[in-house]
Amino acid sequence: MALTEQPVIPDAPPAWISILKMLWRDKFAFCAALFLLLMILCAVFGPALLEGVATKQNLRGRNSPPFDFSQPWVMWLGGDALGRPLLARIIVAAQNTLMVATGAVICSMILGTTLGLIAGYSSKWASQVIMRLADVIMSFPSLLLAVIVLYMLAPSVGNLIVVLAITRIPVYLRTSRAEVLEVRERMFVQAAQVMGASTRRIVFRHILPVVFPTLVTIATLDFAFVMLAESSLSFLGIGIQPPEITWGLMVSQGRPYLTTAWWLSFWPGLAIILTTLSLNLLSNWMRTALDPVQRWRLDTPRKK
Amino acid sequence: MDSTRVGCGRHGIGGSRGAIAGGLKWEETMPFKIGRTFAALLASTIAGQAYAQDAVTVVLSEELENVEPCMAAKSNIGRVILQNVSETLTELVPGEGLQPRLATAWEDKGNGTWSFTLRDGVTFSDGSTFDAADVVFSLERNKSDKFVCETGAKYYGGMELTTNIVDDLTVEITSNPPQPILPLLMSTLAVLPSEANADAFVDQPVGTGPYSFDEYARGEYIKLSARDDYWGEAPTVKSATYVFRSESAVRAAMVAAGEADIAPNIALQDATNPETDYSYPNSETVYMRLDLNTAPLDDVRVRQAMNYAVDKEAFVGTILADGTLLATGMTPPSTIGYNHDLTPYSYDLEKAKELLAAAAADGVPVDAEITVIGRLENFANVTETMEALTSMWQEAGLNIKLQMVETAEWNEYYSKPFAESGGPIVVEAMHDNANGDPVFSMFNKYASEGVQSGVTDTKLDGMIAEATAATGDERESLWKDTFAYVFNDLVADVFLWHMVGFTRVNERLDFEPSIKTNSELQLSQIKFK
Amino acid sequence: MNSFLGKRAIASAISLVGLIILVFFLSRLTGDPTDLYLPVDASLESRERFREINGLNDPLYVQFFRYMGDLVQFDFGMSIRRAEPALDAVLSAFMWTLQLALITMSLVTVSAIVLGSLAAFHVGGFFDRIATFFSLIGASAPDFWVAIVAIVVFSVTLGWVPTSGTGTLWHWILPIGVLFIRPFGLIVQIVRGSMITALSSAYVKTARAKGVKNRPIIFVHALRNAMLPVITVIGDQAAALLNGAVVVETIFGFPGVGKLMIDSILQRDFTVVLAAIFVTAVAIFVMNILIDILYAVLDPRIRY
Amino acid sequence: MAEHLLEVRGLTVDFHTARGVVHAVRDVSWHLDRGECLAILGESGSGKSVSASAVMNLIDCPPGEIVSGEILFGGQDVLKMSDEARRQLNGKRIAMIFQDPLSHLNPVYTVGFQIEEMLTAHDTPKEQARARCMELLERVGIPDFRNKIDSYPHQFSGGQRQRIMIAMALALKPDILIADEPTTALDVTVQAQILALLEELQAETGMGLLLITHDLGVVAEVADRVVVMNSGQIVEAGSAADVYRSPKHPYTKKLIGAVPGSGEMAAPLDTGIKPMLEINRLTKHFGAFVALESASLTVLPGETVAIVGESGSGKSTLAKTLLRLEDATSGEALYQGRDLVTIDARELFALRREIQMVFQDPTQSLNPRMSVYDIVSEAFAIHPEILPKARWKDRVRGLLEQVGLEAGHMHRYPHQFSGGQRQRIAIARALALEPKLIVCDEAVSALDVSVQSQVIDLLTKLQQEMGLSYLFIAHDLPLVRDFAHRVVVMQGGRIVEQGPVAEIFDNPRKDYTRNLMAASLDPDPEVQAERRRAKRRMQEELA
Repeated sequence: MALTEQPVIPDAPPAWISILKMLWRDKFAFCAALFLLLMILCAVFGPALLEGVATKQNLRGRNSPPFDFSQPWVMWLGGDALGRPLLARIIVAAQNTLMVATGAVICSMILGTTLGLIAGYSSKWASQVIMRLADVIMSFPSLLLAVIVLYMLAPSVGNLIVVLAITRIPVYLRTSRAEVLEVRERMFVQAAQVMGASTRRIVFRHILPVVFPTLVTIATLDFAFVMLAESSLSFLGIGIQPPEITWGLMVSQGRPYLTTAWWLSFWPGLAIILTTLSLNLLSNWMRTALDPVQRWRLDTPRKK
Repeated sequence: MDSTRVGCGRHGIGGSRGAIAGGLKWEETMPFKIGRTFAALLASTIAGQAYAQDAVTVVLSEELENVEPCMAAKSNIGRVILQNVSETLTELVPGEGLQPRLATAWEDKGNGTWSFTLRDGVTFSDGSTFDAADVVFSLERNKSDKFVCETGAKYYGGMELTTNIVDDLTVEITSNPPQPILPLLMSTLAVLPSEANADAFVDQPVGTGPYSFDEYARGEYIKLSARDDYWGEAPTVKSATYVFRSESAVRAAMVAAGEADIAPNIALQDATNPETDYSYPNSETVYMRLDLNTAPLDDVRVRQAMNYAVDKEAFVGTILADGTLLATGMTPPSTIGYNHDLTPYSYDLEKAKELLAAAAADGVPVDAEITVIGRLENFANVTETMEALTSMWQEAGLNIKLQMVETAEWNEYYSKPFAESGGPIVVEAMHDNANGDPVFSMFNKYASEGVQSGVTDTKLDGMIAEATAATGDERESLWKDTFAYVFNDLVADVFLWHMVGFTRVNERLDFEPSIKTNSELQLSQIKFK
Repeated sequence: MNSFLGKRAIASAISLVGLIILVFFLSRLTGDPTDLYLPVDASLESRERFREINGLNDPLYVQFFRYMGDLVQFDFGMSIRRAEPALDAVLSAFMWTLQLALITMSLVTVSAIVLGSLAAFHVGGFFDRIATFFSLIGASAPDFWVAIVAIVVFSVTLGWVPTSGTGTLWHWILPIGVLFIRPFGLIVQIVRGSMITALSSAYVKTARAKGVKNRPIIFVHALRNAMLPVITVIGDQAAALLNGAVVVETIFGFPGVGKLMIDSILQRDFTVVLAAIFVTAVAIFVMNILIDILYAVLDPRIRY
Repeated sequence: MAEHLLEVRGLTVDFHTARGVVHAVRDVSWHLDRGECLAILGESGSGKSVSASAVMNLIDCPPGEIVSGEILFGGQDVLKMSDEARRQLNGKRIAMIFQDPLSHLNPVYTVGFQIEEMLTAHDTPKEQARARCMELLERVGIPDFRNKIDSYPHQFSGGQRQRIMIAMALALKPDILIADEPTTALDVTVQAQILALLEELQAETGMGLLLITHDLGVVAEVADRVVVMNSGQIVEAGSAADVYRSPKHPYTKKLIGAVPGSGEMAAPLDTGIKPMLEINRLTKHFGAFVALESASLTVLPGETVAIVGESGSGKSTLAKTLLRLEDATSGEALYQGRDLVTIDARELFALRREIQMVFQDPTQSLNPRMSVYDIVSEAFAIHPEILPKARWKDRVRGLLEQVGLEAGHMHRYPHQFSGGQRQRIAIARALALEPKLIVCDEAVSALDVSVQSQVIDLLTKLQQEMGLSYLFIAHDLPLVRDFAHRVVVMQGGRIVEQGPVAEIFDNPRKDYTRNLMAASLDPDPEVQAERRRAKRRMQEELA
């Protein structure tokens, strides 16, 4: 009854349960999440368990075809050009691959968001400097950056993260700045100002939490992008170098054999595709789940 | 026009643009039904390109940075220019030795002076006549200080050449110190007309060869066409187009699809069709250069162990092509002085371990980290090769770290002054000597002063100097001794393989690639079936 | 409007100068080109002479001021590798890339908008799921891998199109097709998201109350409103193409600026690298300004 | 039984929401005849718009679903028609206008295009459409319509935009016009004009008018019959006068009782007290635009000063300048002797405790990502001298109880509360700082009538308990009449008149104030009818 005011809506179940429920509603996203979980497990435990197997070469048994189930299970996806088991290598490579992508995404997100918040909520002058910086980074070819960093330092996972992180900064910078410009005009920010809240408090307590979901959505997409960028660098020969392995490097190394031994680049390629696809699906789901206007699509059983 | 044989006629990048352009004809010959309307739409804009019977297309792995004849010692430039556009005085023919080309005869006058008799009635493609002045001009131009010429640097460094024009068709060349293989060196000198720009690279080379240089559309193609007024036999191939694709799979596919006729340098795994794919020793030798001045590589037992630990046989027929030879020296077997008595180190892991243990017992730091520098894209499968080698050495108990680097960085390690790294360094390298004489290799690789030498050994310096100055059988036996000394006594390197190259040739051509295909590709030798 | 353009031009010029300075010094950190140009056997004297001829012996700041002095007169210097003016080399390559990018982005824009709009209109339906899934797969695959598979399938096996190169329009099909996939997948998603918002807006409700047919509701009422975020992404993707169709250009032997750039970077042909970055950066800045103008054209509320 | 123009029978619509299925309307029946005006009256969430949306085929499926019922138009059940057939009805036979015309007009097309589209979508040739569009714009009273036809919606004022919506809706002379809250968010004077226009046009065309509103005044002004809805059900129906005079259902009774403007007016406070706030010639310019010009007023301790005026009159600018959300161009605002306009940041920070603000829309003024506890206790985090951290929880609990919320709900988030409850949270937040003066910027405007009165009661109670002063910014005159001690009337950035509430309401001296009074609607249909007769007489006399 409106006159007595509507009763308070009951407490929602704990956040993680409702998230799981929403995830279950979107079967694509659910499978994607499962797959990603599996990949994370591979990344965490793979190298410790399979490092030795994955580097054991057998030149005379190179390029052995997949689906030969008489072999040990690590050979079920076939062997690579040095006769090393592909399945084991994919599992081991998950660590580097995910580490590069996660590292790059997190670094660029933190740096870009910080710069974006400053640009959006400080003097015009600082904002101009930061935006020009973003322009410069954006038009700075990532290839050159890769060559510079990898020439001066070694082509290690850490340095690759640096290269990829720098190139992705502008994405977060521009997004967070645009969002800040919008959010800072909202009334709850004014309300905080009226209470005497400091700039730092307003930025970190009021603006950042509102901007954050958008950034996380972008980060998910970017994760996929960074993985592909990493593989492109490997293709051009300026990415990570053996004996380190990533999926991108495996695809790149298997590429000469596409016509004769397709499995060399197919399986790691599939791993990349499935992972990025999962991330994209999850990001789509998140966009819906985080949007109060669209969320009902995940809350209710589908009618048709 | 012959579209049936090649299968896919309309894509041909054959030299002459077909006279019958226009949509109707094009649509009729279109063998596949991919949307007639689309075809009709495109038809008006596509110039009908068709195979000309006497035109060939060659697909190269890298673009030419320039088309300067004096840079023709670089294999990618030489393959297009040498003996097609620009000719040399002499020519080294595989299996036949040094043959006349622009010079018909040569004679040693003693004291380092050689007299060359030039061919009469030769004209350049710009119409001017070839004479002794052109030879002198070309030689002088190579030493210009306005630009740096590869030929000059590669073959004439360290000696002074003076010339004397006897008459229009006779020229004397004197070298100081005397150079017994001067006629062989002349097989690398591309002759330009004396009217050419003496101070800068030419972008429209003019030569005496059977083809004139028509056009270089950067990034797209180079076109050559046969000259009517060539002094020699008129070639069968009337025109040639060179295109550039960096992917071996694409190059192979182009020949398979009929878009190209010759694809030199395809990778082992792309050479799947015995009908079209020719393998041949390509004069490249792969070796690991050891740094003899840094522990533990300064101990001969460690170097021997590194040799014993590598199962070289295992690579052949797997990562590397069948027919790849195990190497015992820096130059391919066709070179004079090649020492056939040397046998490659066998694969003996136990022996390697023993040698290391013995060295360790004497206080050699065998467990120091050794950095192996590999050069990316050096040859097909180089990365796999390096990975495999690394793990073999690791198995022997050496502490090896592999680092694959791009060419610019690799150079820092390979050529003096060597990059400071603190630790022992092993550099993977591939050396090409198709010129038949070890002199082109030995000084730089082994003399104390050599730019890529990891060795400082006075005895070896003396042997190299002696062999360089000798002639005939003496030269051959001196080189033989030198090879043996490097291989057995010094164990200066880990010699790996003399490589095999693959070239895919369209079945319509009557052409067999040879050891020289790597650095030159004479269109006039190509015939049609 | 004019003052806006002026401000943007000045900001772009500042970024450009910053970019040139940064690239100039950073690229010199990647080593000396001498060894790359001279044969491995070249003597120390000839190396010295090469450095002398190309001005590599001067202190870096002298080289820099000399370069900037020339640049003011629009002289980008000579390419060491190609023995021609660096700007000529870049411009001819850039024209190829520009055409490639223009054609690809036009196709992407039209098809992604149609598909994304229809998916948004049938949101949650079968068509939407299929369109989303496949566009995401497209956006998830490493492009060099797709390129080689495409050559193997469409050129070698089926013989429909030429493998690579330039010449006829047929030669453009594969490179464009491969370049098409990733931006298409991404933009379909953006269009879809943006259109879902637009289609649930109040003015679309008005249009439905007016009895406007579905097609004009989607493509007249909702689309124009949904275009702003889409244009931003299209701009980003076009910039990415201008800057880095490297992989596709390399595989298909397409003489574009991306391939020129990577070759020049690996060959340390600094003048060409700088000229290439200059030209692409100018192109990107011009495009960004055009996009801002397009905003104003599409949305009359935006005035500068 | 005679056939009605439009009849809704037993309509039930379910909505699928985040928290399960909600019955938006249950078993709703009403009818509309030619030439009459039916009003559907209800508060937010009552489901008053749902049946109209069902008529127009505007219910998205999902989330909405028509479970049962029929909608008869000209004897035919439209729910059984094809989509195409229903599309042809829309606009041509049944047209609709909405609240908030700015968002309901497509921002990127000219109004001309949008009006013409109504015609072309129903097969009128383009040339004729343009001419008819001109006619319509002229008819609804758009000045300079020949040029304005190619302007965009944002280039018009709110009232003009609603006129454009009306022009569009009437383009094809429909049989029925559905007006969904057509005058909400418009100034009272503009509201009167729009309602008059609707009445005129109805008389002209003889169409049936279905008016959906929450405003009893609007019902009194235009409706012949009224249907009262609550929680998705019709609780009462009848002629407008009967329902107002003798409401049967308790809900209707409460609704009518909650309408402000009939209570006793407050007596002015003793003027001998020293004012706590003294504003002198406060001025704010935005470039060339004069938002506030030379405003002077005082506030006594424990006093409620209302600032009224139409949109753009500068009342919000006054509040923002006072709270230093905007910097004043000139003038002073002395709070207990200290000038708020010029004090430095440190002093301002201290003064923040004394002057607080409650904003118009609690949905926007509460950070959606903070819990109620976080929102309220933030005051202590910013001003740690108020309270040690250990006692925050107790204090938040106390504050929530003080504003009539359950203390146990402090860990919930704003979206879990209703609009009125959210405004209570905002008030609790303001109280946390223990202020002396609270600026209420349209603090109850967005709330339903019944909720409005509760919040006002709360504010009154707090004033009595704590001796608070209010600067109460509002556009709703009856509300002000019941609540304020003194009233300040603003127009175009200037104060035109101020004085004790009784003086202003009983004896306005300025035309502007009088017009404002005249335009505000009385909930009693008979009073409104009388006023209209009086107005007509005046016009006749003038003519």
